[in-house]
Amino acid sequence: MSNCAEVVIIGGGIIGCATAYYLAKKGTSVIVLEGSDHIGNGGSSRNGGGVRQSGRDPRELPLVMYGINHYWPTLSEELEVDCEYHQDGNLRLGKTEKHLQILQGLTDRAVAVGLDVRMIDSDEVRAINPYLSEEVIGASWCPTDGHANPLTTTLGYYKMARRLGVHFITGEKVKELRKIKGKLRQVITENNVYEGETVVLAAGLDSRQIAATVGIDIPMQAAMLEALVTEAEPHMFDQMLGTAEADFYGHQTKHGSFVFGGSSGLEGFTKDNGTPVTNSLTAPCICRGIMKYFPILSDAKIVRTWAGWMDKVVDGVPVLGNVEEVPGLVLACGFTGHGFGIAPSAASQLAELIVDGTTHVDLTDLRYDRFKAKI
Amino acid sequence: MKRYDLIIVGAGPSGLSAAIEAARRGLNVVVFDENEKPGGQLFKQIHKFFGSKEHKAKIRGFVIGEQLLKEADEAGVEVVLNATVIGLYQDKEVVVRIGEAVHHYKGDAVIIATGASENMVTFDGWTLPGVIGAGAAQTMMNLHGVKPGNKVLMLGSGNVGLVVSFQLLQCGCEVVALVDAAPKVGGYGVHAAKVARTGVPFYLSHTIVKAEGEECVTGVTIAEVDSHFQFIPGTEKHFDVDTICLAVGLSPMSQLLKMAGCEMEDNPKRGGQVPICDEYGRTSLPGVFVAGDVSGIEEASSAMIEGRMAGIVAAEYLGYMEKEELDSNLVDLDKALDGLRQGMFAPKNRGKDIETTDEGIPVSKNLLKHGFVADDEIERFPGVTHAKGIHPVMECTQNIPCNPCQDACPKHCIRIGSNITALPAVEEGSECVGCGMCVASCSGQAIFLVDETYEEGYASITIPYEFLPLPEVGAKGNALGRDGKKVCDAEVISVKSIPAFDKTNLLTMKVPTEYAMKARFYKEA
Amino acid sequence: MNQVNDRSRDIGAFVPAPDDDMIICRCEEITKGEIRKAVHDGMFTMTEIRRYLRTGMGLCQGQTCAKLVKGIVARELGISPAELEPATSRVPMRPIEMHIFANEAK
Amino acid sequence: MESRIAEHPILGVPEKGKKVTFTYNDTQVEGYEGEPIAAALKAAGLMVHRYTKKEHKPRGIFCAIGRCTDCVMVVDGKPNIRTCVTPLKEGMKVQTQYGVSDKPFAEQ
Repeated sequence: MSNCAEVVIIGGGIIGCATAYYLAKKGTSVIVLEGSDHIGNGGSSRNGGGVRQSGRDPRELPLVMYGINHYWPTLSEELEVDCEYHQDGNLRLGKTEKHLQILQGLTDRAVAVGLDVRMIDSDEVRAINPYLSEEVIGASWCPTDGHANPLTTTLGYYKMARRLGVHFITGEKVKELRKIKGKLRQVITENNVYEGETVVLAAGLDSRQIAATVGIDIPMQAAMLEALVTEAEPHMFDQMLGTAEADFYGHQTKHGSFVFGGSSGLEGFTKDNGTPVTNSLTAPCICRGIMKYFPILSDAKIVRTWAGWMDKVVDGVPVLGNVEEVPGLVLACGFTGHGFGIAPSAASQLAELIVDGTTHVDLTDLRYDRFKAKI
Repeated sequence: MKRYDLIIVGAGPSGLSAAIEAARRGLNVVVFDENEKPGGQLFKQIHKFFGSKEHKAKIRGFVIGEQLLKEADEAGVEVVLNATVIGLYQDKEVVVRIGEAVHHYKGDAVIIATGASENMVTFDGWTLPGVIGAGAAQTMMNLHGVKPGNKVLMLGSGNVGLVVSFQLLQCGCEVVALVDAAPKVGGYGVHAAKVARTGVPFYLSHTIVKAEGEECVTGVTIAEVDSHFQFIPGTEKHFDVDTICLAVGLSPMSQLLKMAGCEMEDNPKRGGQVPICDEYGRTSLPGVFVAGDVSGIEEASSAMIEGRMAGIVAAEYLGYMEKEELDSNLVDLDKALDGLRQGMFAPKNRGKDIETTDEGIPVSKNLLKHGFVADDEIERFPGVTHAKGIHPVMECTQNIPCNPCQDACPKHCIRIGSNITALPAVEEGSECVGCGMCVASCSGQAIFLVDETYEEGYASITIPYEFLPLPEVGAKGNALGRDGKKVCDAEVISVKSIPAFDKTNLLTMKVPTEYAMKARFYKEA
Repeated sequence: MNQVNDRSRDIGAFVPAPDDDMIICRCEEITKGEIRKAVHDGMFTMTEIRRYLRTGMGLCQGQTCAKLVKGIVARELGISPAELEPATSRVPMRPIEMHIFANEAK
Repeated sequence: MESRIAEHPILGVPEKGKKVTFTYNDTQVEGYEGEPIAAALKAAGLMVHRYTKKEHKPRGIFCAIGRCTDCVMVVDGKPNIRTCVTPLKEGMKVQTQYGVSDKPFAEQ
């Protein structure tokens, strides 16, 4: 196998796999290097499956809306796998007046950029989801949001990209990027050197360290997120859920199980022992959070809990696109814990950027050169 | 957070043994077990154990379980039952579900003694109700007093398959066949022989083609396999059964260790995914130890010694014992463990073809193929001799670590010697008084008392008999050969049940003299 | 590079087998054929198979089928089962009701 | 055929709790308090605990020690109860589980 391709992608998560897929569809040769032994082993397989527009920063909203209009509805057929995409709306729940204020703020910002989202009262909330507790007094409602299965979607992109001839190599940790005659060209791993006209850096949290080898610093840090899943339950509802308090989020899957993520408040300071491991205090806390909203689930059995690192950027939106100082480098990282829903459009736009030089959605606000001091 | 010196996960033979040793050295020890009853699998083991005195040989498994519990109690061990360890987190934090709450505990040391889980095989219909694990059969009959089925086919001729088949017979089930894809019986020959002589046919180089039935098992088809384990067309055999029992090996239940970040390896010799550890159970995580099947599949006897080792190693780790004391303690335990790991079935011999015993005697091919030693093979073993009057006949034909018979005879008629795996031989010049202690003490039920001159034209044969109903003196029935087939008529002339025999009844039958070395079981006509 | 890391490695074409409809993962009812096909779709590790098909993600968390799945995947890849790392074990070891998990003893 | 062991040659007469009655779907079944639900069902000759979600195939006791979860049923209205490790109580309502429900598939 050749170590050269038109594009070398660092990172075999959903961003790397999907970018590889869209590039290969355009006839571009691609090598994907994944540091771990498994495809999609970072946030791609650890997130809550939200395909959301509501609650997002206006800078990334056009990109995710583009994906929801152009990619998600047909993704299962395209990837020949059940992505379990449901577009049945997102409820962001509030229990106090303060919550409702937070939700109102988010709603106002989204409406300003053209998203169909509105505040609803407790009766309307329960009309949409009759299982919610009496504590819920209102919510924001975005009917075009939804959720999907991150595992099958990520691996579906991988499968199709591989089928189109993309070379994937796992267990290949990138140590260094190297410019040749002023242009980024080489990707150096423990035992190999790969070469490409373009290098896409989609390595999640590891991106910062890798970019640093060509003098680029992406202001992001790790934060731990934890999630859990229940046994299968009879079908109850199809909406994606979140809360103003951000104490849990999640949905019921096609399988019948409930996937919920949440927080104990300790995750920003979790001990980093090299692997994302769960904290013994978090899952119980998530359970308590869920039960406040869904007392009906108190007998549902938890079968699995897990943790994942999120690549949290200082301003909360991803870093996408070219980097002027390093020709040949394309950044695709810093998704800050909400990269799954936006992945299809982000990846397709990067593929357009690399092959055509232009994109359907303007990525200017997401470029690396946006970071500035506050005054 | 509540902290213990030592938290042990699993109250089976290794976990309890570890707890006892550690608590005796002054450690504050707690043992968590998810089951309602402690003892792990010991309480389902109703046969007498192999080994020597130090391994608690000739004591039945459930009795050993009771002894361990008593010792643990006396040593001050806290055993918490119905306590499911749901996770082993960083910093040796153990989270346990007890009742309606989860509890967080930390241990300065942790011993994982979670044992093993059963392997499974797939065949058409393997998900039907009525297809069960051998462990399930043991649980139902020996713990809950419910027969697992009426007509049972056993798949697997390892010790578990053989022992459970015998237990099925003991609780009144019919075992229609014992089947194994391997060409040779995998477990101890003595276990196979006691099953075969009751009339259970062995089908080696056979496996299950399909389980039949719509709602539950109503039958099974087996067929012969070639050396690549492919079915040979035309060799199918059908049995009407309501239960298919699977005994196809065990895998270490090591998930907690992997979860905690222990270095693991896939080691087929140890039965699967095991922690990388030293001979005393020290894993790659400081203060986390393992003992018993979780670190490699063996027997309960070795699990108990491994547990004791891990217990004292943990004691030394926490400063409750000096290094010198530890080393001297380990010498005896090393020796005891080494004793169990000798002989034909030693871990080092797994997968090897052994043609002769240590004594240079060709092994019985028939035993390996059909589960019993053929009449023309038996005489070559040292335990099988002819003598005037009553004398023991020891049909122990493989080198296994076991010697209770040597100590059982008050007249010292039986000699094994210092090598625990040597075949038992009759001590020349000794005189058998026919007390039957050797018959009752033999964990393999391989010793018989034979008197070829019992009566004119008749011999008497005393056999171990652990079935109900117990035949009455004077009953007339059939004498079965080692193959379980009728060899002649027999009359019961004595049935002895004394406490010293520990529920192994001694049934003596009278058969025509020419069958003295052939008849080995009694069945009502 | 170990044998599983090169995802372009030639493992031949998928050949249907008579026992492809045999259930392997009892909890999630995943068949042997589905597992074999997934390997040909590029799922070369136990973790990927699990995430793609849900084998071992049911109530028993793979306690029954893990070894069986491993054997099938290894055979399809033409490698020894020992080369395949099992999927990560996760808390809780046994299913636990939400209200109990939520109830931490003081 | 009676599948309770009246007397065992090694273990003697099984120790049992008091006799209780519970319902299995619509029928009254007897068992002993404290024994696993699965043991009582087995003793009564009842083999099928549930029908699977995808293929609607029957399942029953498999491991009997709470690991394989094949024996789950709807007990007192709660689905996915491991009957092999759940002690029987007087008046328990034990129902066949269809997928994750007590309703037969046709009614789901």
